[in-house]
Amino acid sequence: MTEDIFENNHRESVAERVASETLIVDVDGYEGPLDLLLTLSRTQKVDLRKISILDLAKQYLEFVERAKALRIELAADYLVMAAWLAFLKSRLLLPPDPSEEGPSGEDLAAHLAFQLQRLQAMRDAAARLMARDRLGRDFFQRGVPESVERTRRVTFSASLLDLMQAYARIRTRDEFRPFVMDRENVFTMESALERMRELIGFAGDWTDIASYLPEGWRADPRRHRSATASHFAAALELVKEGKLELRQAETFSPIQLRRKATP
Amino acid sequence: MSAEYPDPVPQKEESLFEAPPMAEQERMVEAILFASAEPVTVAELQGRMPHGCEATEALVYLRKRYAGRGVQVVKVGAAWAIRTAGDLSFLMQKETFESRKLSRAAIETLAIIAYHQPVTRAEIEEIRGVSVSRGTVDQLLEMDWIRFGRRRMTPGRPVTFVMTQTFLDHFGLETTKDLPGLKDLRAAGLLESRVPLGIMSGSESEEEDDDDSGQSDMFEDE
Amino acid sequence: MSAEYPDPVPQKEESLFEAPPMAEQERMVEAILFASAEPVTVAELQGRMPHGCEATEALVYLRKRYAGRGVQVVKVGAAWAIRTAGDLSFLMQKETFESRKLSRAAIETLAIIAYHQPVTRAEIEEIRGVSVSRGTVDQLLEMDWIRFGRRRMTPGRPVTFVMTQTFLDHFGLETTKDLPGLKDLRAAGLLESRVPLGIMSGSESEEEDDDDSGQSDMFEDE
Repeated sequence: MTEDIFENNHRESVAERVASETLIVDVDGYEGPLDLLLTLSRTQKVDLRKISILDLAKQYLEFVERAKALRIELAADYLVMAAWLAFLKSRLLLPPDPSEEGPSGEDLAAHLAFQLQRLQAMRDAAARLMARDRLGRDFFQRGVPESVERTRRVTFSASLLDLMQAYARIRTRDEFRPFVMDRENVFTMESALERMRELIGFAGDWTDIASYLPEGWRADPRRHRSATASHFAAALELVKEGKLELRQAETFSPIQLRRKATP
Repeated sequence: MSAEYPDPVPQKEESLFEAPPMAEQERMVEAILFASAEPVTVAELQGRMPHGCEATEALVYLRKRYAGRGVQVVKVGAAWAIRTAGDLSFLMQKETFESRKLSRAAIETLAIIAYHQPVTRAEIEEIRGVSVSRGTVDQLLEMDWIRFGRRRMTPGRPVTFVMTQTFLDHFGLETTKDLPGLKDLRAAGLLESRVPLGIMSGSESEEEDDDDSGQSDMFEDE
Repeated sequence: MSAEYPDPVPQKEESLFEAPPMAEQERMVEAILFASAEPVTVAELQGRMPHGCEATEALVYLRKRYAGRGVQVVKVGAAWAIRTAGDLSFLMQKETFESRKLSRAAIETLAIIAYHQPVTRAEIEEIRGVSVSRGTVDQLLEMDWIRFGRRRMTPGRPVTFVMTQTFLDHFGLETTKDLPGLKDLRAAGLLESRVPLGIMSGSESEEEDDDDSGQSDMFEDE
């Protein structure tokens, strides 16, 4: 079919029309330029290892020319391949230019031949694979598989101590304070923000943020942590509002802030 | 493979094709029984095997071959199938044992029933301050640690729960009277209500081992 | 039944319980393999059999026992299964065969993954000369014939594809080494990512990673 299409460029119009129709169908049928090249290579009727890449390149370019003449839309990768083959062709025809870098025309041709061989080999392998005896068609698995019954036995345990503690917990619940977050050691961001708003008016120069922590929130590490966090968050908020500038020399170094100059 | 087959019977019928040797027929029956989802009748075997085969005879050989093996050729109604040998059925089961702590909701419910029995569900809920899920009660019933007691002679005649002997056995008690009382609990330090957080020196409160005094877990139940 | 087993080796370890005799172990393996439609790994066999059993050894005996029978003990990757003998396929009802037609692209992609595994999508595309559609890969993944392998340690850390046990099982392969024609393809250098040395003078310039030249790690499967 297709391999005959370009055998002869001068055919009568009917045959040409038929051929061009075949072409349209087959371009869709090809799985890319490599597939087309492989198909074209069959016209050489030689071992793929001895294929003439030069002839193949010519055939391919003719194909593309022809498709253009017939105004068949070719996908971009077909055109890319055409350009590359045209380049390859010139490399193969012209004497090697010693100043030129990169692989020689022979190298490129050898690689293309290799690609074609490899694709053909994979096709053959696929066919052999699919022709094997197959499960569910040629050989079969057990018709009535028995599943393994998995039973899980869970035993629950509790000790007398658990029981007593549970009871004690219930009976003493009334004595508990109502459930509230224990805020004694938490400096909220709201209060930090409020504090900072008042204080930043005086922060003309760069000052360490740590100096803003209130008295009584510096010594105890937990209180210090909470106050630092809330003051930092508050500072970010103020930066967002455009009232403050922050800077830090490097990771983990002190964070400094100052009032943003009003424009 | 085998020498168990008698000499082939001279063709019984004027068959065009010679039937396969009995060893072959046995193989066929074996494969068909293996692959079929349903038990297979002799007629069906015969229908699927080549002309001239004697499924019944092949079955006799196959059955003999599997005698004492891990799987057996068995008759199921009028049909035949391959099944796991009965003594190996244990291989088809897998039991895993798991021991888990009783949930907080369950143990609290259990404690209330233990100390207040007979007690209704409404009373349990009142004491716990949260509703008692069906699953919790079912679990305790299933464990045979609690059982239904008499109904209360109050409107609605609600059912009550009481402890079982299994419960007493599990906790090493002779009677429910042996349960430590509130006073004992207090003496043992179990009724100590928690110290307010702020007063506690940092070290202790850091670790979250307050499952026995835990305000936080109070509400996680159910 | 029989006397094919060698004398039991004196307990290798100071085992508390004596392992069942090998004949019994063989029965167990037989029962488990018969019961399962899917291949069963040696580890799972071992896990289901009593302590001290040697599933691997029992498998050797069992396999021998079923040689030439209507069903066969076959190896599928690291697992074992019982399957009907291929020559009896004519007896089987085939309506169950899932005749989902695979596209040519899917079949080629499958073959490339099988012969080149682990292989990246880019490598598949390089071999086929076209891009691999998502649907093709999805279909093969869904059929559980391929799965994701390790990521390549190259820029972009592309994911690779490898074959599954289901694939081996479906095509009756013991290991990927049994793929038809694998040796010849390798000898011809057709499983390489580039023209084998010697054919080409200067090496290719394509920026392909040649850290793993193909099939050497084909069977590394985690």
